[in-house]
Amino acid sequence: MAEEVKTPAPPPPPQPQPAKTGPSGGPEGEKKPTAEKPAAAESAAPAKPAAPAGKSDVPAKAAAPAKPAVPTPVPWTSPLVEKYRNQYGSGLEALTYLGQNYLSVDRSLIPDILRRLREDEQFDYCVDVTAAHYPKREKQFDVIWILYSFARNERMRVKTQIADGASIASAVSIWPTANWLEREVYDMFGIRFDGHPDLKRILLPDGWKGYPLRKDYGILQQDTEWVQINLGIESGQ
Amino acid sequence: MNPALNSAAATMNTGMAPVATPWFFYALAGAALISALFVITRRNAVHSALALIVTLLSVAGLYLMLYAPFVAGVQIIVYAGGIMVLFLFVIMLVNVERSSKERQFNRIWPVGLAAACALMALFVSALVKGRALFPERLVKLSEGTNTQDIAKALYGDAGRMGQYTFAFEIASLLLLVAILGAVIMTKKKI
Amino acid sequence: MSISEKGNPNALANAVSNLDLDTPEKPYLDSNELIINMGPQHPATHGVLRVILKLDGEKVLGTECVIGYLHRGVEKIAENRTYTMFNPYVDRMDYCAAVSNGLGYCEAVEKLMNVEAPARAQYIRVILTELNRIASHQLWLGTHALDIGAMTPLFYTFRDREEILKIFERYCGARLTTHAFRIGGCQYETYAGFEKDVTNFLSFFAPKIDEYEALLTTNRIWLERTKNVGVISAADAIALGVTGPVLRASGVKWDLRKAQPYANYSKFDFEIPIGENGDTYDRYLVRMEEMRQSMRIIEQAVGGIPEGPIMGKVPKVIKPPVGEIYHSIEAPKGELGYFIVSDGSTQPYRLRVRPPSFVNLQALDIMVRGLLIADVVAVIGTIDIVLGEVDR
Amino acid sequence: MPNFVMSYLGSTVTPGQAGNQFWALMYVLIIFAGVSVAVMAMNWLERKALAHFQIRLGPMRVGPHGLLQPFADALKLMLKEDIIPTEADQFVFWVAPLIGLLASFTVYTVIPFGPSQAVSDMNIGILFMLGVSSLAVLGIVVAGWASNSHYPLIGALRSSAQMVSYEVAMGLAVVSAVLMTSMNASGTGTLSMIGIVQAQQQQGIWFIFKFFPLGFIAFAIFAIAMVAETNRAPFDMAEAESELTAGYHTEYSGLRWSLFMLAEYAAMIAVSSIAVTLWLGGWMRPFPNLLQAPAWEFIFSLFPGLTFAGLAAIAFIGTARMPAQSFFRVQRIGLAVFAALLGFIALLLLVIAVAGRTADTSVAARFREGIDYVYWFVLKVAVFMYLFIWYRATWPRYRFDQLMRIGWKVMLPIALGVLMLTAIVGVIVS
Repeated sequence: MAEEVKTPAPPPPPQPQPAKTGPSGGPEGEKKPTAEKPAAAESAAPAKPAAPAGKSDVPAKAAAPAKPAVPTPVPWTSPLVEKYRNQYGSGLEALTYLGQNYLSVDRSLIPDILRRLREDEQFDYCVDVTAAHYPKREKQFDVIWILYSFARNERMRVKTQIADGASIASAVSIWPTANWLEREVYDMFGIRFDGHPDLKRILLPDGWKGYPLRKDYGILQQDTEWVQINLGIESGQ
Repeated sequence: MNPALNSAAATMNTGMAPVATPWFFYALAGAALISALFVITRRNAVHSALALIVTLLSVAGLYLMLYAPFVAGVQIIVYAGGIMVLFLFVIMLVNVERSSKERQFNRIWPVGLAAACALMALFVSALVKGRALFPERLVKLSEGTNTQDIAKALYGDAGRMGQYTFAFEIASLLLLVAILGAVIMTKKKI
Repeated sequence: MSISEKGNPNALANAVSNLDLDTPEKPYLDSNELIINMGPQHPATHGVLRVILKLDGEKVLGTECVIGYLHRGVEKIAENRTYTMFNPYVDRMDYCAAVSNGLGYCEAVEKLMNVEAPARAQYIRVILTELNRIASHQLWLGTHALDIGAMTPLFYTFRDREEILKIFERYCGARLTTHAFRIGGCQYETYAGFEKDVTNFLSFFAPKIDEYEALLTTNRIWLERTKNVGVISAADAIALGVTGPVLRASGVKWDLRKAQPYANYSKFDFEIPIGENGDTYDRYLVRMEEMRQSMRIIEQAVGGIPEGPIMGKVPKVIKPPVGEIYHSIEAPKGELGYFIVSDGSTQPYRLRVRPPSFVNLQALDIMVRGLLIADVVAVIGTIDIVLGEVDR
Repeated sequence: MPNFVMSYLGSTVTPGQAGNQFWALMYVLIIFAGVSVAVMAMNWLERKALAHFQIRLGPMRVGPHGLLQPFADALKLMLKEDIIPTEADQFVFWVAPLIGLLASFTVYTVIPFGPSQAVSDMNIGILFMLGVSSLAVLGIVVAGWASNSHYPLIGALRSSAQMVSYEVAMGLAVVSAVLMTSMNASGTGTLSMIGIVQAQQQQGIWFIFKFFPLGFIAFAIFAIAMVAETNRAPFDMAEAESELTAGYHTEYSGLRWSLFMLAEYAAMIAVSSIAVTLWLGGWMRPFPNLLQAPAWEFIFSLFPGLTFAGLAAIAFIGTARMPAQSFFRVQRIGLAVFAALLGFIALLLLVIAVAGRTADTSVAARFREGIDYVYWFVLKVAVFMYLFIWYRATWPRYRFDQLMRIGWKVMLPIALGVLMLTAIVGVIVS
């Protein structure tokens, strides 16, 4: 059902095109953390002492006056990261940006890491599951879990990249709240979650064609066929 | 002053004004019969139930004509108001479409007809042969004390047991048992 | 699945067959289960929520929410608007608490750009946001009470909410979708007499809360209708990601204003009310107390507004550096988060809104199972959803 | 003809008992018109009173202070398209509102507005009232079923269960009042509505105060049950709009819908009349036994006129307080005319009260008496009607299971206990 992703290739009206030029910068921006990581490790000295201590935004504010300095992600060091790095090795990267920590994780490690974060590290509250689309990249999608731990009063994000058409393990068995959130990701991006109890569209009608939050889905694009059939509007708008 | 009206006003103080005209009787009896026929011929159960209500109300009217207002009132409150509501309560949940496709009468309807005819014959013969049992003309019963008369018959009067006290008590005991039984049957655990 | 599933009544049975309903014991009398379609046009669904109920008599065996009737693609719109242009759109999500939405968005972008609003702007933001929290709770109380059958509180709360809306109107010209804040501060200076209006409102409103409570808090029928109805345990609430008053009523003392202070909430002294049982009544009490606490915050803030500029040093063209940020605030309904990915251009590359109503609504199913239809109405009311935010 | 008309006016019994079919018909017409007007007035009053409870103004546009609103509503409802859903059972859908309407209007035949101000006095009056008013539920049940829709069906199920269960407690409360009628020398009671009021007169006490807490408890049970019986807040489960959109009449519109409303309000007045008759002394003025002197009689007979004079005064004040703008001119004139009308009625009543002061047998005296009876009866009923509005403004709605629990587990045992205690106390006392 999800495999007809490229359907809207001809119809996109001219308008979204300029918007699409934006995304060309996107992949860069996204690759930057990975590419710059070694560089950041040595260069981002001023922000570094604050980073491990600060999950709050106080250090970020302190850094604010330094106007020209564009903040860059710096490695995130903490016992938690050490533990996981020892275990999983190269499959994961821990970074801090503007005082917010995140783990970039290989897709294969996802179910394992999420479960361990929930069970061992008390990240018991799944704030959000979402995704972002980078059409120029080989692995087109970022899937992002935003987690929070009540016990540690700490937020973190887990990110992974997956290719179009690939599926990823569902987190519903770990956090029931992921149910609707994953459905929304599926609805908007067409990313399938394995093991989801009831993966179907949530905000859009069930027969809708296309996944609107993909970058190749123009802002004026609409499923005219669905509108014609179900709403009886001839023009399809 | 109109003397006729005065006399009418005078009679009403002493007894019951004659309302029991044959027309009322035929109208009520006809309504009862026709609606009773509807009860068994309608395919839709709710229509049957509504027809049954009309039957019951007509019969209540007949009771009134027989100077038995208490029985008429009880007929309305218990049968038309209470039991029929519960009937409808159940019937409403029945699948109307299915029931309307089912056969209206089952195969033994000739037997039923024969039984009905036999009963009819019995009534007619009783009416004809037992003519002597019936009074010559309408007896004027006191409508005003009807309720009290029933109370005396059921509960007795001035320390004496009434004619039907025992039967009445047995009947109420039976109903009590029925209520308890219904409670036990519907409750999963007590 | 057929194309015409949504909007087609015949799809009802189909949709319900997907409900995973655990009916442990067979019913004694084998009666047909009734499937009822509540909404999308139903007085108690607060908009266009559609709940498909599977009933045994009046007992709810399971529910399925069908949402999306108000979906406007806010996240897609954001990708095609500049940061400044998108600012008014956020007001249209939770239109009952537009100020909170604006605060969350502005703060998220500010954080992404690494700037901070000046102190005076922060104070104004806190005052308006807390006023909005009161207004949102008032709206909730009125409609919730109306759902349970009490007509009168609705009019009382609307009367008093009017005073708040008047302050908004005088401040920025709008009553509902205020668009009160700008990235980097506030656009408008407070009008002359703003402080006086706010303090007048505080003294006006304090006895009004008691009036609401006099109508409801100890009302026998209200107690019977709300106590032990729609119970959700703390563990369930956390597992389902429920936030806001619903979570606090289950006994979790967690409020983003305290846990991870934003704006300058750390400067104010206030309590986080929590409940014990996680039932509808506790949620009612928590929200009533929150209104009082909001008044405390406003009182402190309005007394201490510093002088100074109201806009921070923000460039004319807002162009955050490449990166991503998640920022969340305590909206009246729960945690409202914005996840923004910037590619260095003037438009967000990806903007995700984490709506509290959407996530909280997910808890409806476990809250109403085994209850009656009337309780479904009460529970929908007590979750306090705004469909504009659920569907975005 | 004048003779024919006049012959009855001096009579002291109901036209039904007198066998005077002309006057019986007249009474039926008067009551029908009166109840219809009362329902309209109740409609206006409810909207106004509710609005003032809720810091609103209520209807203000149609006529001065919205006085013509009920007429506008009635007109609108009559002109509205009468929609019958395709899937509905046409005949039953059509007949359902009539059942309720017939039932709630039929009970008025035995309601005693005065010792002779009733269509008829029946030996089984109260039984007849309970029986016929219990038929009203049939209309609701059948309407819910015939609509062929889920919400009406649930509304109908709720309402039938509710009305049948509350009838039980209601009936027991009524029986305990009927039992009190037999606490006299002869030891025989009565079911007749007029007889019940006369029994209170003879015993010199309203039954609400008899055997003090007992009469009051029975009355309270009836007062609660009658709210449930008429499907009014806080027991308006059958039409709970936030749960079932409109319950059993969801699919109804226009005239047919208005018949349901008419039936509901008529039923409210009817059950209030039962309560007044059984416990509050029916048509009797306050303290008929203590303040027996002719002077007192005269003073109390001034009350109807004074009430109308008061209403007229309120209307005049309202006229004076209207803003002096040309926009309000028509309204101002309308209200002034209304006030004048009220004032005229007040004058008429006062004249009758004065004229009928002395002569015992004159038609004027009979008239005065009749007006007194009807006035006090209506006043007592009006208190109940106000309570109905008050309940609606104040309380949330009960849940269905709670309602049934109260009906069966609280009200029924209490009603039974009160009945037994009344019997025991009655035997001990007499």
